[in-house]
Amino acid sequence: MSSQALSFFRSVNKLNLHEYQAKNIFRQFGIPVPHGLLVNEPGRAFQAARSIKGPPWVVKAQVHAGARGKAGGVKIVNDLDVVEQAAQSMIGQRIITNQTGPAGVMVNQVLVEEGVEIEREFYLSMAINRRNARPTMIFSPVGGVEIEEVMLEYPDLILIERPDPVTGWMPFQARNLLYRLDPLPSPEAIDNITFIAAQVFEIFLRYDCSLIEINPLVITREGKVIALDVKISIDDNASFRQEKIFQLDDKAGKDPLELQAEEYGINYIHLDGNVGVLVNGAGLAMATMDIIKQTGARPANFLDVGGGANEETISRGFEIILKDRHVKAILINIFGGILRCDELAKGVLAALKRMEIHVPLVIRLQGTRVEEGREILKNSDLKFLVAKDLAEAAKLVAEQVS
Amino acid sequence: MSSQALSFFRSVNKLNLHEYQAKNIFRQFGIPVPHGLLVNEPGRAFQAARSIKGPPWVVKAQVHAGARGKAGGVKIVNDLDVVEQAAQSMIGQRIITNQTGPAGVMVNQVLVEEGVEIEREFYLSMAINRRNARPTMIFSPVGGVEIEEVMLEYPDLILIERPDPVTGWMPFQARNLLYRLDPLPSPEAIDNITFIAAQVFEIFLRYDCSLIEINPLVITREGKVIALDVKISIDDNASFRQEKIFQLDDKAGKDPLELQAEEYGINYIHLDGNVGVLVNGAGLAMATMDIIKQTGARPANFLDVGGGANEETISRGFEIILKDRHVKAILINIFGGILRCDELAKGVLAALKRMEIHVPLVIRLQGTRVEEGREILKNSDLKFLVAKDLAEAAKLVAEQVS
Amino acid sequence: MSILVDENSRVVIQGISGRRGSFHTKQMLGYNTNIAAGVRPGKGGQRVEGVPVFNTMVEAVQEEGVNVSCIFVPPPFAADSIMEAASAGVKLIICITEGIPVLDMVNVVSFVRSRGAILIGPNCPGIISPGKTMVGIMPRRMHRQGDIGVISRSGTLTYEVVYQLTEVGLGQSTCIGIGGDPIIGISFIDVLAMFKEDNETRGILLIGEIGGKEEEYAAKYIKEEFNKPVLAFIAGRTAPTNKRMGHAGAIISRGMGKAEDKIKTLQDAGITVAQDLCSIGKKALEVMGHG
Amino acid sequence: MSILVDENSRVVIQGISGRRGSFHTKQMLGYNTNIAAGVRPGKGGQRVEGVPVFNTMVEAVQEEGVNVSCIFVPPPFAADSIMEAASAGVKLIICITEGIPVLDMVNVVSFVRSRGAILIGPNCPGIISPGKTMVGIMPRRMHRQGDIGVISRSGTLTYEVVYQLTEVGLGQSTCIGIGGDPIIGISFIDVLAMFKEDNETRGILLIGEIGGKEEEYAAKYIKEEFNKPVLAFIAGRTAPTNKRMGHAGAIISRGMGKAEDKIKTLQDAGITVAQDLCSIGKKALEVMGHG
Repeated sequence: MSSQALSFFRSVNKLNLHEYQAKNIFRQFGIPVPHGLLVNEPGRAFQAARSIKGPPWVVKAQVHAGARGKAGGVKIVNDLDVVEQAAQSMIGQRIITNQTGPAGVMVNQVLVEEGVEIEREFYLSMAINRRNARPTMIFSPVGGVEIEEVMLEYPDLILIERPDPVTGWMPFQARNLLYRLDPLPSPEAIDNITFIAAQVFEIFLRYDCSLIEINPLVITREGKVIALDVKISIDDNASFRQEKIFQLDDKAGKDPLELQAEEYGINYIHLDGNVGVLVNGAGLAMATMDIIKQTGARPANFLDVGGGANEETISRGFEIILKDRHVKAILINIFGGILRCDELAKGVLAALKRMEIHVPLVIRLQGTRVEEGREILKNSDLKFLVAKDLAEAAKLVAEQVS
Repeated sequence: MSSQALSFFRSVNKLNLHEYQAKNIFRQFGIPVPHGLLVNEPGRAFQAARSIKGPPWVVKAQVHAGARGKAGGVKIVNDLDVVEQAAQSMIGQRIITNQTGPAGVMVNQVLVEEGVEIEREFYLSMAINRRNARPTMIFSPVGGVEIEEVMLEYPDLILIERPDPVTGWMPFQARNLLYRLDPLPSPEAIDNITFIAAQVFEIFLRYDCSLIEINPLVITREGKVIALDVKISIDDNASFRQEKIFQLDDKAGKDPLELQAEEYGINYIHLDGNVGVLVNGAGLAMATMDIIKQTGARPANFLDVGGGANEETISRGFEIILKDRHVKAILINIFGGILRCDELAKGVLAALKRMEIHVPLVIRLQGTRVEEGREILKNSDLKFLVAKDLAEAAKLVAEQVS
Repeated sequence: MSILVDENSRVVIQGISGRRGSFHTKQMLGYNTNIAAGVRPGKGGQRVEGVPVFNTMVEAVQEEGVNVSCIFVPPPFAADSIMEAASAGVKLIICITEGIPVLDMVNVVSFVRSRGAILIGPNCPGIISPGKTMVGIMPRRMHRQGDIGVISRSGTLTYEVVYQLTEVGLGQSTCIGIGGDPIIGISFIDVLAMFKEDNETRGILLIGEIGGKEEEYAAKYIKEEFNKPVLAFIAGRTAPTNKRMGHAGAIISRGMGKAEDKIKTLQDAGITVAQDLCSIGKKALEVMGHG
Repeated sequence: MSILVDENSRVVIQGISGRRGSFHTKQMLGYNTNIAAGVRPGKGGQRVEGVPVFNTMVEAVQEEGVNVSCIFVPPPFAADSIMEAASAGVKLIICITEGIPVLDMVNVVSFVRSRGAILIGPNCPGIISPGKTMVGIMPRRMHRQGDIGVISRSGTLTYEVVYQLTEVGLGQSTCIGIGGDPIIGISFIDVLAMFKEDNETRGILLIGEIGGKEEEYAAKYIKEEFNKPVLAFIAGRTAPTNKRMGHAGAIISRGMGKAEDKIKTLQDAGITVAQDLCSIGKKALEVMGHG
């Protein structure tokens, strides 16, 4: 056990569950969470609240956005008649936080929960430590605030225990975390949190989680231990063996272009720039975005057509980029490796013939059989600019949008 | 992977499941076993067989006795009308094998199963290797015979794989076992056995097994893989967390005196000798039995009243020993350690006062406060012989029964 | 000298507030064992038999610098306690508890080794270096300081043997019960190797029983690498097959683990095996001499 | 010299009969890589591109003495294949497969280490020692034998860099893609330590990207223990937070793993960081000299 800051908190690729979904899983594993009901129409919020202990009630927007509380996504209501109004203020609205991007995310559902009188708040999470290649439990006596702030300001209040690779999480590890609290919670509370820590590890393994976070984990005035807010992220790579949980994936809150790309199996991320980017390879795609930025333009997306790029994937990449009406020019940057430039050039041409491209297009080819590839491009009657190298490509595309 | 003989096959203390119980667990874990029905009256065997594919049918006595086949405990029946007769020949009868002791074990139930046409037979088991402190899978291309014989005569045909402590059983380990077969089974059969091996490991962990044995594991004429005979033993020490499976414990086949002792929480094993033995400590109890044998008498039991022996446990020990009508004399051998001899002497006297002991009794005390203990015994008006040391105790008790 | 424990052992009792824990704490204190701390989650700050109690092993190590642990925690929690001790940096762990599930011990043995700690037991009477310290549940009065090492899988049977040793004037350097379970932390060979290096141990009494192959491994080791006189005794020549004789590890299974096989292997390795427990003290005198 | 692989590497391809496996086997054979065997359960006895196929790694090791494995097995079975290779005694395992679950890799990394093997990847382009051998999916024609070592978390980005290196006349000793996943077998530091000992490597190109702290650890190591010139490049200065940029490991999460932080840490350690990918070849020439 040691207290380290900042070096362990790596999320990996992930499916984010909604709070209510995460809490359902917690219930199945016997971890107490507040009573609550999911509501997707403001008109049903009153009924929901009436069947739940209160006042107060808490209305919580079910969106993937950290710090939603500060953006109006969490409301505490003391009057039954105001519950609907609180739900109304969220459902159908966009919530914008520092984690959502400027467009924010649409709220389609709210969770109406019993309010809980909090005596003490803790933080408890499990994530993968990249460097140690091991799951790691983080516990802090400071709960209810963003853990990054605690890490920066009170690194001594970040306590760590790692389950042993052979034996997994052991109860003594929870005791090591909990018996450092001052004052000590009641024996029952310690037992309950010990149980919760063990169950968090079980859920982590069972569902291929990349993150489980309880913040805050509270002891109520009555002495009960409750997971008040819960986040669960699932490792995308495990989708082949976690089919059931991936059915929980809520498409509604996602960017429509990214959803489309997901369907096509293309790595696409929507950004707020004006130059569309189509690249083979993730590292090169990032580097290409960086180059565009350096020229004074802004990348409109990340798009990796992958190592096996062909006419089909390139067409689909174009299709998605072109649906973004902020795109004023497109840069294709292809480095021919195993996949040769001549093949790629043919793929690009075939794709262009099928599509109507209404913005300037700059193509840069390099690598295996680049001469043959350029020849093929040159001989086509389609309109685009061919750059001789990366620097020229960047310059050309910047000119198109300036 | 290596082939070793004789050094790994240690069972530990255990609850033995009946074949039909073990097969039910296999079914739950997706391992194919023959269709079968449990019958406890011969009259129901016909009905059972009629609802199962056949001929042939197999009628199998559900008793804990290795080599029951040789003792008439397994019958293959080709005629539906003979099934009842086969069941009749078992139910209510005692089966005596080299593993049951001379009294044999009573058959209360038989399993009526579909007969299977066997193409190939294998052996597959998982047990704890004491020396490595790890579960170990044993596989042999020779199935359907006693594995001890294979170990002695064809040690090269015993293949071993041990699951890694961190990762558990991996599919490649099953491939390492199976791709050494000559001729190779079909790809489907290999896949099926690979699956079965993984499930055996799962069951082993899930139910705190000390042994899972499939013998034989067969490939049928139609190419199906089936666990034809299955043994499962459960670690007694895990009973506190395996309550459900311990409810399967079939008391009916057990020695009534041992059952009584089990209820009292006394370690008692019924033997066929004439000198009852009551000792504190298992090692000393075994050594005391050995001494009795050396004097020419025969121990009637193993009985360890334990480190915390008191009047209560000593009384109950007497009670059980005296129920064995072959007992012609009793030797009490108590070594006072933490528990002092004077306390033990008082306990023995109190117990004797409550019981009617109709056979000669020899008491040997040694250890802490032995003088005080002997004094207490001497001053009582009860009838028994006090030996001054182990040698005299053995001599005295032998005289009583010669 | 002695092995594993001596006057410098600072002992912590895990499960100190239980019935057995507190009773044996008192016994050990009576032997002048240096019991520096006890651990029982939730009882931190209390005292048992005058010994300060902590909530965790980490605290006991930090506050009292304990370096030997003795465990009386019930079976469902014992594996956790052993790992807690190893994890807190204790390098010698003596687990008295009987009845720990075998699969727990599979994990424990791997865990303890990875932490560089030594585990004695479980299901053992502990260890005594007469005149110096006793960690476990051994009776206090029958041992006598001397130069015979005793290793055993058993409890009262060992007391019987030690009693006879003391009677014939053979004192003991260290007596260790390695435990009656099928999976235990320290083996006959491990202990023999330590006795080999211990200048004050002149000869060994090895007390085995049916089940497993520990005695056979020991026989090979003694023949090939051990240089001090050894007297062995094996209990269970009359034990039936397939029956657990009290100890979880004492079972003849599939024809293996029989007393006669062990005795023969030991004798084939040139080791004297006492046939008669009644006179094992005298036999030891024959094998070891008066010293 | 070169690190990890050379003319003596006897390579086995796990998953040789799959589409990617057989294609890249052909490519590697075209580079004169010594591909001694392939493995695909159920296809033992067949040949792929002339290479004999075995059912298990044990057989491939026994029959062909392979010492390097290259894995093209799909994600659900890849962890099993890596462990099979390590278990069969192969000491260098290069896993090309992308998409292995992180919890599988947690087990794999522990397993591989316990067997004393080195794992490169997963989700990596492999390794090439130009002129000697290539194990992976790197394009054949752009590399040139020389004395610059290249370490990267990326694929095509590395090809771009290598292309420019070759263009300016800087050949390569060994180029390694360590993989774009959050949990990988071999780290920047591991590879740097090998390059440090390699006499024929004069300088290093280190190509990082957003996510994790690999580059920060490398910066510390280079500052404290590395004695050859290093040019670094970090991709992803324009990457948004909380979005996975293609590679599973390329994600800025909770404000950590940003390109600017990595660049600053590298620069603070005295390492030159190329700002402009377009002219990274020339920059390398500046940092390394013509050699």
